[in-house]
Amino acid sequence: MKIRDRLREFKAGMAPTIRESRVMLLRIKKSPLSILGVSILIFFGLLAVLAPVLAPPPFKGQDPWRIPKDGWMPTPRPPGTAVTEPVMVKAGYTTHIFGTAQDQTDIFYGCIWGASLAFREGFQVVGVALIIGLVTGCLAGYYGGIIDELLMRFTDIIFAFPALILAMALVTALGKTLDNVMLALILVWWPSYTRVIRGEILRVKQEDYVEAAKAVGCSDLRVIVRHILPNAIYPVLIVASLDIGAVVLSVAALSFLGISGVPAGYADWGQMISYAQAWIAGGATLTKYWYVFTIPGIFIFTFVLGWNLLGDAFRDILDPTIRRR
Amino acid sequence: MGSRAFIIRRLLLVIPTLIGISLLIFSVISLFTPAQRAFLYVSNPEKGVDLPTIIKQYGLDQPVYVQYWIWLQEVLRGNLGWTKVGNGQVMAVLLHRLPATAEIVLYTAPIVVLLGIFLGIQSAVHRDTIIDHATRTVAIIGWSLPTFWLGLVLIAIFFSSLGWFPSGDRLTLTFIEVVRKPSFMKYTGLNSIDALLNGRFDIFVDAIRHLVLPVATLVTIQIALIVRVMRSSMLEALGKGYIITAKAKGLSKKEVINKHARRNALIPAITLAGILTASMLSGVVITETIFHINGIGRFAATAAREVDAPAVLGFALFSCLIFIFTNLIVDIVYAYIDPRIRLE
Amino acid sequence: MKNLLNIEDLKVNFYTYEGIVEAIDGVNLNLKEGETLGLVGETGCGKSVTSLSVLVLVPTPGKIESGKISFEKSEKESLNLLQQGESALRSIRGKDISMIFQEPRAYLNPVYTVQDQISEVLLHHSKKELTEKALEEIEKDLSKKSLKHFFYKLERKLYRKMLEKPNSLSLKILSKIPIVRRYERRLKKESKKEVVRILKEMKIADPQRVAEMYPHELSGGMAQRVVIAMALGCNPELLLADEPTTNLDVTVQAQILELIRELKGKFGSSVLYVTHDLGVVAELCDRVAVMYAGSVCELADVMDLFRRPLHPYTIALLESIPRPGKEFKTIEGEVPSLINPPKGCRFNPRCTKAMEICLKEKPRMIEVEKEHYVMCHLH
Amino acid sequence: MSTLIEVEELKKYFPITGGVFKRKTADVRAVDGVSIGIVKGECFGLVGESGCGKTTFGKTLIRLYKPTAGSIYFNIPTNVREEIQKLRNSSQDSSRLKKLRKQHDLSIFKGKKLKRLRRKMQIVYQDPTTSLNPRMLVKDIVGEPLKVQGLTRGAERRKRVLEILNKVGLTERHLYRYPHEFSGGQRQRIAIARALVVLPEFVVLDEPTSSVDVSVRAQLLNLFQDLRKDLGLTYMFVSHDLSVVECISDRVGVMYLGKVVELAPTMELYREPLHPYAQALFASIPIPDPTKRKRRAPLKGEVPSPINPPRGCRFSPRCEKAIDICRREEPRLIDVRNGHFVACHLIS
Repeated sequence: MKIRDRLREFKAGMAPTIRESRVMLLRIKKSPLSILGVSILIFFGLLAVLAPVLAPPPFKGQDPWRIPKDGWMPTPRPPGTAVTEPVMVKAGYTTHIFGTAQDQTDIFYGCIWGASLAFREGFQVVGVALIIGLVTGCLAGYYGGIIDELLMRFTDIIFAFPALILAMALVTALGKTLDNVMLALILVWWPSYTRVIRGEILRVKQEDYVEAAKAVGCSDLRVIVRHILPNAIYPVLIVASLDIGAVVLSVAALSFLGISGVPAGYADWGQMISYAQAWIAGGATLTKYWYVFTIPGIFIFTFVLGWNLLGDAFRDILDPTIRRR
Repeated sequence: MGSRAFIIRRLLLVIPTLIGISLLIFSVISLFTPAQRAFLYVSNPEKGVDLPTIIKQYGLDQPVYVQYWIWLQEVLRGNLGWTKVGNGQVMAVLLHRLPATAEIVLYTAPIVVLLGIFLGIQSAVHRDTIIDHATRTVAIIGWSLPTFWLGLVLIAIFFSSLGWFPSGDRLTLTFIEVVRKPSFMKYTGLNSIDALLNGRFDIFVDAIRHLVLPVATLVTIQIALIVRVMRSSMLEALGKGYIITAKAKGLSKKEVINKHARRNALIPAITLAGILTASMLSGVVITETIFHINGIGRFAATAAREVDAPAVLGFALFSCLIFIFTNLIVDIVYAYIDPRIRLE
Repeated sequence: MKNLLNIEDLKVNFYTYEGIVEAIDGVNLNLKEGETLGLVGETGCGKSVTSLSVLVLVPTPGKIESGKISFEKSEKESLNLLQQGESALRSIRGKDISMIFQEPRAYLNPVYTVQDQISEVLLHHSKKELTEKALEEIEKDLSKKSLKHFFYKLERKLYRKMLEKPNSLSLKILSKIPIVRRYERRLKKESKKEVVRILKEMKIADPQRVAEMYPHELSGGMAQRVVIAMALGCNPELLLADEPTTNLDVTVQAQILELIRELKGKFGSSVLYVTHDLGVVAELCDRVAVMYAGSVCELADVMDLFRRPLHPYTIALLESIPRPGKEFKTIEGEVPSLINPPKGCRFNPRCTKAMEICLKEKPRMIEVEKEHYVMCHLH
Repeated sequence: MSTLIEVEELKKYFPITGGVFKRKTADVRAVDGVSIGIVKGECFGLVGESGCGKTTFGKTLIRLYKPTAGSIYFNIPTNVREEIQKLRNSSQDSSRLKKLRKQHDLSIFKGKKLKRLRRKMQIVYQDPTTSLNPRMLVKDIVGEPLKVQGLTRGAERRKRVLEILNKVGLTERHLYRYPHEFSGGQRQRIAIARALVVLPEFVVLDEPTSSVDVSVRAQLLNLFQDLRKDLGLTYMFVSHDLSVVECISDRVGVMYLGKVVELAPTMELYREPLHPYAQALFASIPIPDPTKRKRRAPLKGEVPSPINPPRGCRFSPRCEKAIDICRREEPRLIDVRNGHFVACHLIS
């Protein structure tokens, strides 16, 4: 085939995809919550990508997630305080926009760099868990029998543990590092995907088009990849998008409990709030020191909210039974 | 399958699950250092910890399956090891601290379940109206909030700024003294209930005042899920044919919703209620830590920070058992509510 | 004969994501007392929506835009159903007009027994009759010597009150109190007797046992009998049957059709029978209304319609019935989308006799011959 | 007239699990010993009520299900068939029989052989909305059999796809569309194209017209007739719609509870059904002619469960003419009149 023909073929092949996406976009447009969700995530995506520009690390060659400190005073200072540390001034900082936390760590810097850390945590945990879940879910759902029974009993066992508690136990055993926290969360999380995918596959498997595919001689692999998965994957993706928020919350919770493995003074939203605890429990009113925990809290909250809104909106959009005005 | 066979099958399934859980916990154990592991078998370190003796006695130098067997026997005997953090036997410490946690769950669970079901139904019935949007927005916000942050914010507002509620502990100091006295009968270990039984209304009020913030925190976080499930199952039920039948019979909207839709929609919500107890234990860990309540959750959190293996594992095992037990009850209830399951 | 039901210019729209579906666009039809009117048409022509409109139960996102549905409730009383309040409608639904459906099992509530569901209608619409019967029973018990004499007297008092002031506050309160509530048992017992009696009328072999069953334990044919029992429980004037035999097997269908025919005679109800099966229409109905794309295009006596159809669509529909030895005659094209329906007569794109005016103007329903109405520019 | 498919004592049971350990407790005897032959080029109609096993039989025939017992021979030379028959009757030299069966009996085919078989036998499903993958383009749906079977590639494949689409009344502009963009009738045409693109010899039509409306149904039936002539196909038309079957089939079999109770040329069967069940079934069809309205006593009771079919003749509990032997002994399907088979004690 000539390249020109191929191009034409490609164009024709893309047309329906574009058509479908247009319908999707139209529906997204009609749901204000999903627009909000998408904008929040775009905002955080930009923060993560533009972090080196928005908050350039003052010390070259150092870990950029380590929050720069401005002096050694223990008490936090409110937003708008002038920067005194020469290295930071040199890097272009004039004021602490969000103030400083205890030990003079800059809150603004921590919040900005926290975004990329949150994305990393969410994507890594959910991504790996999703892959494991896909493979096991396909095996269990498509072949059934003893594999299915064993896998389901295993997921039962994992489900019997409250997620955070099992993750806690695993991190305690593995050692407190961020990688171990993520590993523990993956171990805790994948069975839920196995379950969802299995259920979806069991549903799709009964459809006539799957049998029709077998009737023309498709191999099992082809049946799964071409016929079952494309029709089974969407509910799983919705769950996954909701879970990215949940993962970030879990890591933050572990951070808060002091078992996250994130080094002290790191740009981790959960840890920033955790350290702020002392300034509230100590009897400080909301008007004093509010910035220490409120600002990182709002960052975590909005980030998670973004994913939840997205997942929720997609659930409505993709659900063909829900057709509304 | 008759309902009897269903329940027997459900009971029998508990056995492999329990074995699996023990295996899983044991494999987590083998991740620990030998010294940490040894503490799993200690029942009182004050008598002196002699590592070589323990290793010998509990076969820690033996093959894995022997170790597992010995460990399992110890667990079945109720010996979960010694905790440095709690300074006692894990089992004893857990039981001692359980009432504090139970008290939180006692007030949280009914509110979450009943309010969640109510809001879910309202949201579905008034679909796409302001009630629906408001409920869903509040639920999704609640779900996106970090538990610990919400707790801190509530403390900052209601304790630090307004001074309405205490920031932590279970009782005011003076009352703790009262409660400790032998004249104060401890029936349940739950302060609020014991206070009522002892006729001390002031202590009851105080205990409730201490519970408001932790319970509010947990409810806000947990309610979202049940609202969401109830809403969607209610919407599903409302779209079913039998709803049209009910309307065609001439029943009022209230009767249609309360009698025909709700009962069907409740079935998935009941399942969820069981699962919620499990996630509530996760929430309890954080809530207790924030509000300084000496329940099993805070104990576990401290233990995890201090790498106190027996305590963490004991707590994990404990919460597992609670989960299995509640789920079993839920399943049995379920088998009686849904006539279809009895015949499957 | 008198009209029992008269539908005039009914319009129903569905507001969907894709746009406004003009599902029903000017339906005109009348149903005479005591007759069976067949409403035939293909999928999506609006025949089910028409029958739901009669009960004013069009599901969301549908909305009745305009029109008039008048129902002769009694000799003197003629109601426009679309202008009735909710409570007035509720007293009509299930009592004067009731409905049976295509998937009987989906239209029965899975968590209640057959008896619960049938007695619900009875308790709702004929509580008075049941209370009277219960009172008779109490009197019978009173005449016998018994230790419970005192309780029976109390019961009698309560039931008399139920007859006189069924909505009094004290009764409402009593019916909420757990143990006191037991006095309602006798009422329930009466309703159960009634349920068994009705089930027997449906030719169910073992009505006692069936009354205790849950819907999922019933076969399709049995479930349909239960639904019919529920519909006929209060002797309605009008029975709306929305494809009640479509998913049943032919032999079961024959049983149900026979049952409907027989019960119609016994209960004296009129029937609006919605179906796509011309065979069933020919077997069962006195008159037929043919629907296409949201409006009735022809309405006539069943003999007339099959012998001399006038509307091009009816002609084509009758010709497309497979007959052995002949080639299948087809109607070219497909049923149009109702989001942007064709202008003028909605059948014009598929009509072989379409004229210019058909593209521009929607034809009106006219009486071409006596009792033979057609909506076509040709006539 | 030569036989294309010969089915012998075909059985398909589906296990039911239950009890505490989810052990197999019983079988649903969907197809329970069916022996028929299908003639090359004919349209064989199979009618019966839901749950009688007609769809299962069709799907087992083309090996979508693995038969529990029985043999299926597809287009084998006459001498081989005769040899098999002889060997079976003589009940000796079983190794030779085994070898022959392995070679020709497609009820025990596996792997590659089964895959090759898929080119010869195809199926069209009842409801095209569920039988077409909603996330595949028409081009891929129709092209897939060619791809999977490794028959053609590239431009050649496109040409074949277009050819077959034209045959079923679709055009090039439909290639790049998803199934949901079509109407019900057009979707069924896509499904037909998918089945026919590999140029099979035998097609099972599983209620292909029951999900479409009357006006579209006639279009599809005409299409089936044309395609049969054009491509020299053999059909098995499974349906519960007796009037459609009457118009399209050459011979018709009536199934009841997993068994064929009567089998005859269409005209003969519809004129004079012999089996009591067939009689009741045909009498139940509403005739679309109000002048022929008649009152009749419908068949009593309901179809018994295929898990535990009645002893003897399966129709005996509902049969008004049943005699003693009917309840004891299962009647065999016998040729009573030159190709008119009936399984009833009263007839034979």
